[in-house]
Amino acid sequence: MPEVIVPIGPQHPALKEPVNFRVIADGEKIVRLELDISYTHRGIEKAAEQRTFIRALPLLERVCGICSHSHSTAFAKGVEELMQLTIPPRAQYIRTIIGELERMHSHLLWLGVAAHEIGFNTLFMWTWRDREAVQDTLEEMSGNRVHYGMNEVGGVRRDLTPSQVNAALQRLPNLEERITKYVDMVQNQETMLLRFRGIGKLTKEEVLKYGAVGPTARASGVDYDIRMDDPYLVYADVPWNVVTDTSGDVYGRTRVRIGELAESLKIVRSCLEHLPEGPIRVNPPKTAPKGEILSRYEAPRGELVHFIRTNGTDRVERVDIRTPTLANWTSVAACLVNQNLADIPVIVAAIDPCLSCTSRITIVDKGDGNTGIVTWDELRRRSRLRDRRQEGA
Amino acid sequence: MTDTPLIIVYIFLFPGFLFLLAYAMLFEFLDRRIAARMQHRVGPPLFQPFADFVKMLGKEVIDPQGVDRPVFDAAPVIALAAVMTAFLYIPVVSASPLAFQGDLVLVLYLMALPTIILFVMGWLSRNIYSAIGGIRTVTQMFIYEVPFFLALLTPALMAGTWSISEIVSWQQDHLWFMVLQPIGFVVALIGLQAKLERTPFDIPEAETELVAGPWTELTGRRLALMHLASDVSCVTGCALIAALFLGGPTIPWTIAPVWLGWICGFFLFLAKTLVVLLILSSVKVATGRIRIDQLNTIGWKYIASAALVQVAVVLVMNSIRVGA
Amino acid sequence: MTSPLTLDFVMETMKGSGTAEQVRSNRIRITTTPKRVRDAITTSRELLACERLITISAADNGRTLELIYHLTGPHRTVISIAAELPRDAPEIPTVSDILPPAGIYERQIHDLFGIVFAGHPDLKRIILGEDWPEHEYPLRKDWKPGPDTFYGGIREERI
Amino acid sequence: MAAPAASLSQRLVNWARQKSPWITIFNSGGCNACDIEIIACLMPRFDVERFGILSKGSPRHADILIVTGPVTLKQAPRLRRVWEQIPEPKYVIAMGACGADGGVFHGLYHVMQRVEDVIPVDVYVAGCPPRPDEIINAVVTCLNLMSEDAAHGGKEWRQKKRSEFPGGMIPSVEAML
Repeated sequence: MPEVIVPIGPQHPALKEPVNFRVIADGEKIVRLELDISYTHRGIEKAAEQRTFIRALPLLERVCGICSHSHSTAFAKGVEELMQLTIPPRAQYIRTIIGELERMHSHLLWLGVAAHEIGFNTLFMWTWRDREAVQDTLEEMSGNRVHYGMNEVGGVRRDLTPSQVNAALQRLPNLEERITKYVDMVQNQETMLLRFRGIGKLTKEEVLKYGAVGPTARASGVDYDIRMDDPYLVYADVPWNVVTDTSGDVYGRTRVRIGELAESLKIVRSCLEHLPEGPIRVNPPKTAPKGEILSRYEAPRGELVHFIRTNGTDRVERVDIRTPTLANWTSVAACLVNQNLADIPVIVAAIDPCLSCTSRITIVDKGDGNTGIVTWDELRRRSRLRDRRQEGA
Repeated sequence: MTDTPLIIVYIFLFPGFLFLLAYAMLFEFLDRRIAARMQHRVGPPLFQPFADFVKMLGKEVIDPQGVDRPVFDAAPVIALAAVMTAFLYIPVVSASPLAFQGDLVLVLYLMALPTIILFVMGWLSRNIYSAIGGIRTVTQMFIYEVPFFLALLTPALMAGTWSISEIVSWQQDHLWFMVLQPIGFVVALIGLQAKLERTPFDIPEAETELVAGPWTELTGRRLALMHLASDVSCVTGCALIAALFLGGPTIPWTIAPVWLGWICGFFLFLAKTLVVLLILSSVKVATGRIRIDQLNTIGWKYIASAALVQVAVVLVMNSIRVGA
Repeated sequence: MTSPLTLDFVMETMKGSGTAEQVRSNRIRITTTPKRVRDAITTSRELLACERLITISAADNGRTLELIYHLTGPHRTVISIAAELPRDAPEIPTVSDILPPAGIYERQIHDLFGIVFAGHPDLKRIILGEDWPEHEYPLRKDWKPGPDTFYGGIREERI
Repeated sequence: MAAPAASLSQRLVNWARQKSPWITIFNSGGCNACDIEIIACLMPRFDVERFGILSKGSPRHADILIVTGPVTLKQAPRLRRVWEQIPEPKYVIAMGACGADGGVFHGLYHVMQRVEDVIPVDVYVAGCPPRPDEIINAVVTCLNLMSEDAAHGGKEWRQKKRSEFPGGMIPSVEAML
């Protein structure tokens, strides 16, 4: 079967966002993959440099639709630290609540899309139906289903009234029961196991070598979680633990994400119950002193990093956003070689790509995953080498 | 029932084409409604398949560059014609007047035609997605066709005739084949699910990998006819399995006026085909899609061997009965 | 190695490649020259068990272009290795062979800042459109977009 | 402009077009919030399948193209190609603030603000992102437009009407009133 070049995307039903795969497949086996993702590059960093802090937040929130609160919290947290400004505890609790609710709706969304990738539409419908409960809570608290606009340099813009708090608390038990249902459904649903187990396997060393982050890394036993490593907001004094798995394939990532779903629910419940009284924002100084900081935040997809540099004016001199999906693309390319054509959407969906975050890179995958065009037969030799190694191992 | 005007009415009007088209659209409505209700949704209204069909007819027909139009136009019509004629040999009211020895083989052949035509459409439309979709259609066909045929021919073996109507009448005074040959019944259901390319086996039309498989380049009336052909083949398949395994439209005790017997037979036929559809739809909702190589291993390892076991059992039972 | 690194331990192991300072509880910043960045990273990978590259951030402070490599490991301390490059011919050896994800970040920085990474296997156009003019590096301070586009500030004439 | 007496078959086709509008989503570089809201329309709570709306993968099968996000420079040619692939009675909905004039990304160096510059747009939806019920309302408005155009025989009368207004700034959906 001669090599067939299959262009998938940028307009493709499997990918909710524009990414272009040029897959060179030998029959059903993938030999080579070129990934071009920069369709959603809009030049946000240049625009952020021209805007004051107040106006930069709405822009930075719209880097990505699903993890919008992550971006605005990472930015606000970084600028506040540069200004040596501590925000009131109530504001920190509210930010954590919204952040964890966003993680819940993002993981439920992912679980549905992953099931849709393998054609299992029932789970797609069920998970998104439960996600609506989380969306209602978010809409009550912040007024918008997606871009919440809760953050501001110096605190939070809207307070949580007691009625909102116990309305949210009433929805949690039903969600909890649904999550336990999904846990056992993923474990013994025959076709899901067939399509998820053993696909896109990453060992612990490969994860560290390719720099994978978030649930993708935690599924192979690497326990990097910024909320535990570099605790910010109230994660230090709320009881929760990092969810890891050892199987390292798409099945492991599914279990990690559902585990994190349950953890987030626990965090939200304890935050809602111990919401301290007090003001919700502090008036920030007009300008930020000269300095730079690496503000790290655990977004639903992994470790989000904002490198913020200020130069004493009321604007930011430089914002360098490195999104979690950008770090995951190398590991995707590495574990896609020698897989089946039918597995591309499942493996790509496994890292839960948020392309509007990434909008960065094209990588040409080779056998061992570092970038660069390589001659055709050298690639063949590498993949055969890799097969022999796998047989040997 | 042999004089020609009645036969013409039989072919074109009642259990023939007009009824078949209406029943096919009802089937698609029921299928989508059952799937929606199981997914906690409301599902489309009754006239939805008809509205889709008419809208697709009204759309502009786009020919991909470099495709030869006549074949691309003729293929859906052939597929639809093949499957509709197959329905004529399946007893609907009672024994079908057109029955002859060997109409079971003819029906199986006509049912296989749309899959091949889908491959031809995929290959013709010069689009990488449809080409790969077409190849997958044919590879899937090789996998499920053998067990499907075996499962459907074992009732003929036991009943000793090759005509569907006679198998149905044989079942009247014996047990149903679903009871006599349970393995054959299950294998036939799996085969039909694969032939109709429904979810556990809708690999060629995998919406998430290849855009729409062989269906990608179909627009306008071609899409309408091909969509109708797949609906009609769903009806024909369900009716075939209902006839062969669930005893078809006959009642054990005879009712005095003949036309009352026909009406009861007709309702029995409706009930049994709807039962088969219910089974297929619930399987479609409850499973995800499996990969083509997994289907290959499952298909040949389990389904084909199950069919062979069934044939062996039937041969043994035949020899005992013939011997005793 | 899971206890956070202390400043003097890092100073002692990295004494060859520049000055280190404690920016925050678990952040240590080392400023070196572009030539010594590569071996600073290799020593930190072996001796300080920094197994993971968080990111490479680039900034233009008007005078020079700065590159900061952020690394971390099981000790959960972030080691940032900074280097300054001249504006006219920014050139630095690549680290994508030691750290595979670096290949991605370097190609992005090359596109937006024009920093050439010597030895990078494939420094192709990455994030800008195919029809973006060559040698136009949008994120540099001296780059201004076309007259008709203003990017987000309040339009001057509409104050 | 009295509508010509539509023949029975024309009325049937118009009825069918009203009852089964199939949509396809094209993300022209947005922040994928609008895409998620469109998919939320297909889900059990909003469930557009009861109106006959299906989301089709291939542009060949679709009637309504929903464009989300500001058109980035790289996505513009592809948006144009997808629009041309859709068979004739086709309509375009530009989603959210980004579709109207680039939204919060107005003026960024890698963005062509208006969807209008690339393909003719029929319905605009306000909101960032618009709520699912606003999206359903947009599709219904599109259906009203469809019946309007069927009554006047094709879309030309609307373009002509738009050019009669000075500055061409009539609300593109006065049929909705």
